[in-house]
Amino acid sequence: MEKYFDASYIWESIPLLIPFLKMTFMVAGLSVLFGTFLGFILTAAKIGKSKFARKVANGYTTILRCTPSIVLLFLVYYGLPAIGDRVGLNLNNIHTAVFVIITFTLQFAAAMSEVMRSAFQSIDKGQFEAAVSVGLSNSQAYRRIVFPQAFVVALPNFGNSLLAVLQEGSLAYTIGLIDVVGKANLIIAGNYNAHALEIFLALAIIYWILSIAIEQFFLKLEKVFSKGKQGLKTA
Amino acid sequence: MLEIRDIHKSFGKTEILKGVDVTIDKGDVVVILGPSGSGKTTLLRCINFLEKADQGRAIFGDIDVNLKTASKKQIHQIRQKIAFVFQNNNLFNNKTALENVTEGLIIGRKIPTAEAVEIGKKALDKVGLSDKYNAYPSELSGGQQQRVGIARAVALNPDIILFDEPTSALDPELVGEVLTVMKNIAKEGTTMLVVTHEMGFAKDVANKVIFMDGGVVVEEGAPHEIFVNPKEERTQKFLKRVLPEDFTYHI
Amino acid sequence: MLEIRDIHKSFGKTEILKGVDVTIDKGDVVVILGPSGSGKTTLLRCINFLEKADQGRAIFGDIDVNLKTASKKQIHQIRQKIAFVFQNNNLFNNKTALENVTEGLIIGRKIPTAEAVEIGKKALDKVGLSDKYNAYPSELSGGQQQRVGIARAVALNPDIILFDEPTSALDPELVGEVLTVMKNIAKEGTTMLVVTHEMGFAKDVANKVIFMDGGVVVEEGAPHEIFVNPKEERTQKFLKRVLPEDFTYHI
Amino acid sequence: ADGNDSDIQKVKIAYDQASKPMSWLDEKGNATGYDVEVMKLVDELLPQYEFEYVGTTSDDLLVGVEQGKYQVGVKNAFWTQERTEKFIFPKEFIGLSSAGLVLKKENEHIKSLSDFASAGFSLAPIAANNAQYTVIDEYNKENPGNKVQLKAGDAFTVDVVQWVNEGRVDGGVIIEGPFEKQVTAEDGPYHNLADEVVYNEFAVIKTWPLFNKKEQEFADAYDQAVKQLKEEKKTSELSTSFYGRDLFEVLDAVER
Amino acid sequence: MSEGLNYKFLVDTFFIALSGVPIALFITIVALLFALPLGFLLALTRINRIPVLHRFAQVYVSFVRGTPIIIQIFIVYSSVPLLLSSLFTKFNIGMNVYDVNPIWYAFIVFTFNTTAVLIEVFRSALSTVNKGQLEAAQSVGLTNVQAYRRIIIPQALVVAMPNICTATVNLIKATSLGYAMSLQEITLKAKVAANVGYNYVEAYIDIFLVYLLLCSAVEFAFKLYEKRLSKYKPSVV
Ligand SMILES: Nc1ncnc2c1ncn2[C@@H]1O[C@H](COP(=O)(O)OP(=O)(O)OP(=O)(O)O)[C@@H](O)[C@H]1O
Ligand SMILES: Nc1ncnc2c1ncn2[C@@H]1O[C@H](COP(=O)(O)OP(=O)(O)OP(=O)(O)O)[C@@H](O)[C@H]1O
Ligand SMILES: [Mg+2]
Ligand SMILES: [Mg+2]
Repeated sequence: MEKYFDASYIWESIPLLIPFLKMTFMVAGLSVLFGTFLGFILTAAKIGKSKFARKVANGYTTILRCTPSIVLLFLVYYGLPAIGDRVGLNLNNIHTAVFVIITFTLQFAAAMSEVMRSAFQSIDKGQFEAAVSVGLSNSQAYRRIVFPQAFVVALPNFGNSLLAVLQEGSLAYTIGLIDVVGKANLIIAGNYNAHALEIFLALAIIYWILSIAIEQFFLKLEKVFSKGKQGLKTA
Repeated sequence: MLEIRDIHKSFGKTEILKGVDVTIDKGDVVVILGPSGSGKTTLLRCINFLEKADQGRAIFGDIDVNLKTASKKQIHQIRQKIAFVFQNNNLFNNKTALENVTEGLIIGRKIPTAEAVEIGKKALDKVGLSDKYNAYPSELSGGQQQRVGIARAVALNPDIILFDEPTSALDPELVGEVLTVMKNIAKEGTTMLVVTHEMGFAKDVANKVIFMDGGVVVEEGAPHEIFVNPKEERTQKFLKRVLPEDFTYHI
Repeated sequence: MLEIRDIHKSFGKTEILKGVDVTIDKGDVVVILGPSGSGKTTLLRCINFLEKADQGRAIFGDIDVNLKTASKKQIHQIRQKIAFVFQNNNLFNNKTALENVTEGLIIGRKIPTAEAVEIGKKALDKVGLSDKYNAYPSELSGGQQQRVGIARAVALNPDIILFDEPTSALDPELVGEVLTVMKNIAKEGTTMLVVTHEMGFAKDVANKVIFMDGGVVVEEGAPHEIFVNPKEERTQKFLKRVLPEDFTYHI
Repeated sequence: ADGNDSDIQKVKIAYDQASKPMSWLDEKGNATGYDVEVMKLVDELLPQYEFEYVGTTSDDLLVGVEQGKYQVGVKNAFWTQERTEKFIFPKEFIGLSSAGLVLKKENEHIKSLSDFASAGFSLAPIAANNAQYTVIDEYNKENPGNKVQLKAGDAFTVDVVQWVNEGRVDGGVIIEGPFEKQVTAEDGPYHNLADEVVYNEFAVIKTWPLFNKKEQEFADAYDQAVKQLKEEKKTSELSTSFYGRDLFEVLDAVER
Repeated sequence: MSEGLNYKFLVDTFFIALSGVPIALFITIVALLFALPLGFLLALTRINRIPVLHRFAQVYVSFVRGTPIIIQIFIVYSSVPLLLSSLFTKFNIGMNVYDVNPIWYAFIVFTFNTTAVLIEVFRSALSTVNKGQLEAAQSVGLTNVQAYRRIIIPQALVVAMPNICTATVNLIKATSLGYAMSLQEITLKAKVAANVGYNYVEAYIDIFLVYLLLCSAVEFAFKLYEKRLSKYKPSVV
């Protein structure tokens, strides 16, 4: 074991890896941003009156849920330009990151639409009724009473999905986008594939710290926003 | 002041309201009694457009609306005149007691915040919650919550307040405090339409009792008429069941 | 038959039960009254070991256990003799009415299924639910649910049944049906310890009323003594508050 | 390229960014490696083209070149029949690769794939899109009676030298260059294993740049440039500097 | 792509990819088999705050959820054999660690991973079951174990079902990373087939289709089962 394992590789690689978190964050951040927006539209379709829109939104969710991210990434990365080709658009010069962001936006939106739908539906209908009964318009009632409460319910799941995107973003390396996982791969390649375990441990440490930080952040956020909500105790 | 005419409402294939008329004059306290499922809640909700009736008219001073086809504007107009106190109070969980009361004033009525806060505080004072302005619903007892719900309705200074079993979700001991608040409001001349099982309240405060069953008004009249001398067999049976045998028990 | 001696119980730093003694003889129907928070529920739960008391003894015929240090076996032994009817009935949601009743017999007592089913059906018949054997709790009305809860307790043929406000979660109309069932069971000679706010029940059925406040027994005696002539000021005040002003109202 | 008129054509050269020393993205973020450096020299000789180097994985490189995302890909690619259907192989190869087996010292006597196969040894998994996989696969097809146990796997989880030394597998296919830098070199990460594992070459193989099917013209231009570089011994210099050995010396013995 | 899709290859490879389904399912089932009870027990330790175990479960969940699964695969795949073999040498166990089929590593990784997910699923599901249910069971004379088995678990399971379904679907998808351990599953099979003629695009379409079919079938099965389990609930969505 000692022959192969050299902990110094862990500590030396961490500072090399950290700058590449920027790319990880950029991809995750934009995907979350756009994904939330698209997810919102899907949610609206799911709880709206149009049966057709609901079917489409549900179908979309099922398909995306059932597709491994790497497969989706390849379908987007090669599929979009191929489609573009047909209609005479050259999409080959678009930056790789765009395809990655599109992929994770599509995926995040599917997850988000479920998170938001269930959060929305967990808010008692009486809250809305009480709001309109004191003279608020429908949109005021949603904006001021229903959404703020649904937001708190959605927060923990939102946090989970965010962690998932951060991790899945690592697949972007397969199409040449270098984020923190990509950098780890390059370091390993730079060592001629030696000491990969140590580099991956370094990566695991970074991810772990990151996810704990995000978890804590979301707990805080939840606390701040859940004023007035009964502190639920777990059994 | 408010006249409801021939209101019909079905859920799916079952007709819940089969043509109900209600007339309420200014200052009236009308109590609606009736067995579970008779359509009392549905009636109240239709009046406030929380459910859309299938047929019926509401005449409210110079406003005369069709309950089925009312426009958004009409609905808004009517809702401005009517306040609703829910069985389980439905306080806004994300707002303090005071914010609960002022929300409708500031956002719905566009009253300046300072003024709204003053109105809100007065309303809370009236229901004995001067020390709970900043408490969230989860920090209040059931009785206190229901009192905030009443204050929220009162603060809107509506022409009429609808109460849907405002005490039935409360512990027996808390019922008293809410009933007392309601009595005080009634004494001030507020027009009220109250669904309740509290016979004491009906007797003491109401000037009219309506007994509903199976989606129609079976009998209506002054409380002593209904309680002491119900004409309809259904009313007699119901009262017998609701009033405990020992309602007359002396202490 | 059951004697509870000097029971103490604290939650955190607040002492909820400060030395309570209760004696129940065979066939007794004992009603416990008291304001909210006085420790009534806690007392019942300690007797059934749903909470562990900090101190106290339970003497049950020839069993004499320390409520704090009782062994698993002793707890099991006591629970076999005591049945509990919860305020919100706590029926097993995933079992039918009949399964709810037989669960304790078949699994807890190892009674053969056929026999248990027979006992269960009889118990359900007794509370007037012969037609609801296979209904799930969600398919039953509140009053029916509570009756299943009582049948579940009765079927165990316990030495004593503890009731914790069995009617307070019910609609006023449903209260009657449950009280009637309880009265019938009492008439059959079942020993009962009942926490309730139903004064009528206390007066008609109980042969002993205990008034608790602040974690101690303030006063106890026959119902007419307590209701008509309460000695302690606290008792008087409480009764005044709980009994509606118009408790004496004649119909 | 240093041309200055507007006819300059921009081309994208994809390279496998993680296969040092053939091609890789160095710590400073620059593309380098034998294949890349040759392409840089080619660029200098072709004023009408301007090269842009795009680092990626070999999965992406293959699909990307085929699709036209990239005009050329270099990844120490071997020639295979199937590949000629998807890519243009120019006339001139780009370099040479010594492919061999990594073995434990005690198995030094295994000199060829057939020795390896008859010994019944296990082989480290090879990524399915790696031409090494095809080479072994072809050997197996030609020698159905004496097959090497071939398993597809993923490059980045397989550290061949370590696996062999651990005993996880009996042998692995490796290119000489990486082995040199890993084990033989004084500062190699596995220099401590220098006495425990050996590298036995079983073939020197030509490596090729892969051109997109539409890039015949570009491929022809490349041919001319490379031919000149070979004549000038520039490729031999690069071979020595990246692989520690001028593989062009054994060119005559190369079969594929 | 320039020449359009190779439809023959598309069809042939579809069946090749399909032949990877059994192994993907096998791993999924084994992982679930271990992870379900393990996750449940660890969830109990968290709910009841059992001193050491509850901390352990917490750290465990945070690590597994916090790091990409491919890294976990790598760590297990490269370090477990090393640790084992040094243990074996130490205790003179004459067994070759490397004869072990990589599927065992897949079992380990995916069981670990799924357990962490299920701990959280069960924790939230159990907290939705009213405490009164346990008390009522105790009061009719059931032991704790009996109460859990007959009353609590059946109810918690219904609540947990949708999330278990999600976890299962994610698990199936994650087995596609098994290629890193040379597992002959769907993705690897399709990619090896693609390698022959470099038909990667077609292969990815096939992989997509196979997962889509497999996962929607699993989803459907779960929905059916959920319906059956929740027969006591007033309305099934
Ligand atoms: N949204 C709905 N969909 C279908 N049926 C409904 C709906 N709301 C009410 N009902 C049915 O309409 C009938 C009348 O209900 P309603 O709530 O008006 O009765 P109620 O007189 O208020 O009874 P309670 O005293 O129990 O509150 C009931 O049978 C109920 O099941
Ligand atoms: N698990 C607990 N933890 C902390 N405090 C508790 C707990 N259970 C009960 N209490 C407190 O103990 C006191 C007595 O509660 P208990 O439920 O016994 O009162 P009660 O007499 O049954 O009241 P009620 O009539 O409202 O049911 C209350 O102040 C309550 O807040
Ligand atoms: Mg109602
Ligand atoms: Mg209590």
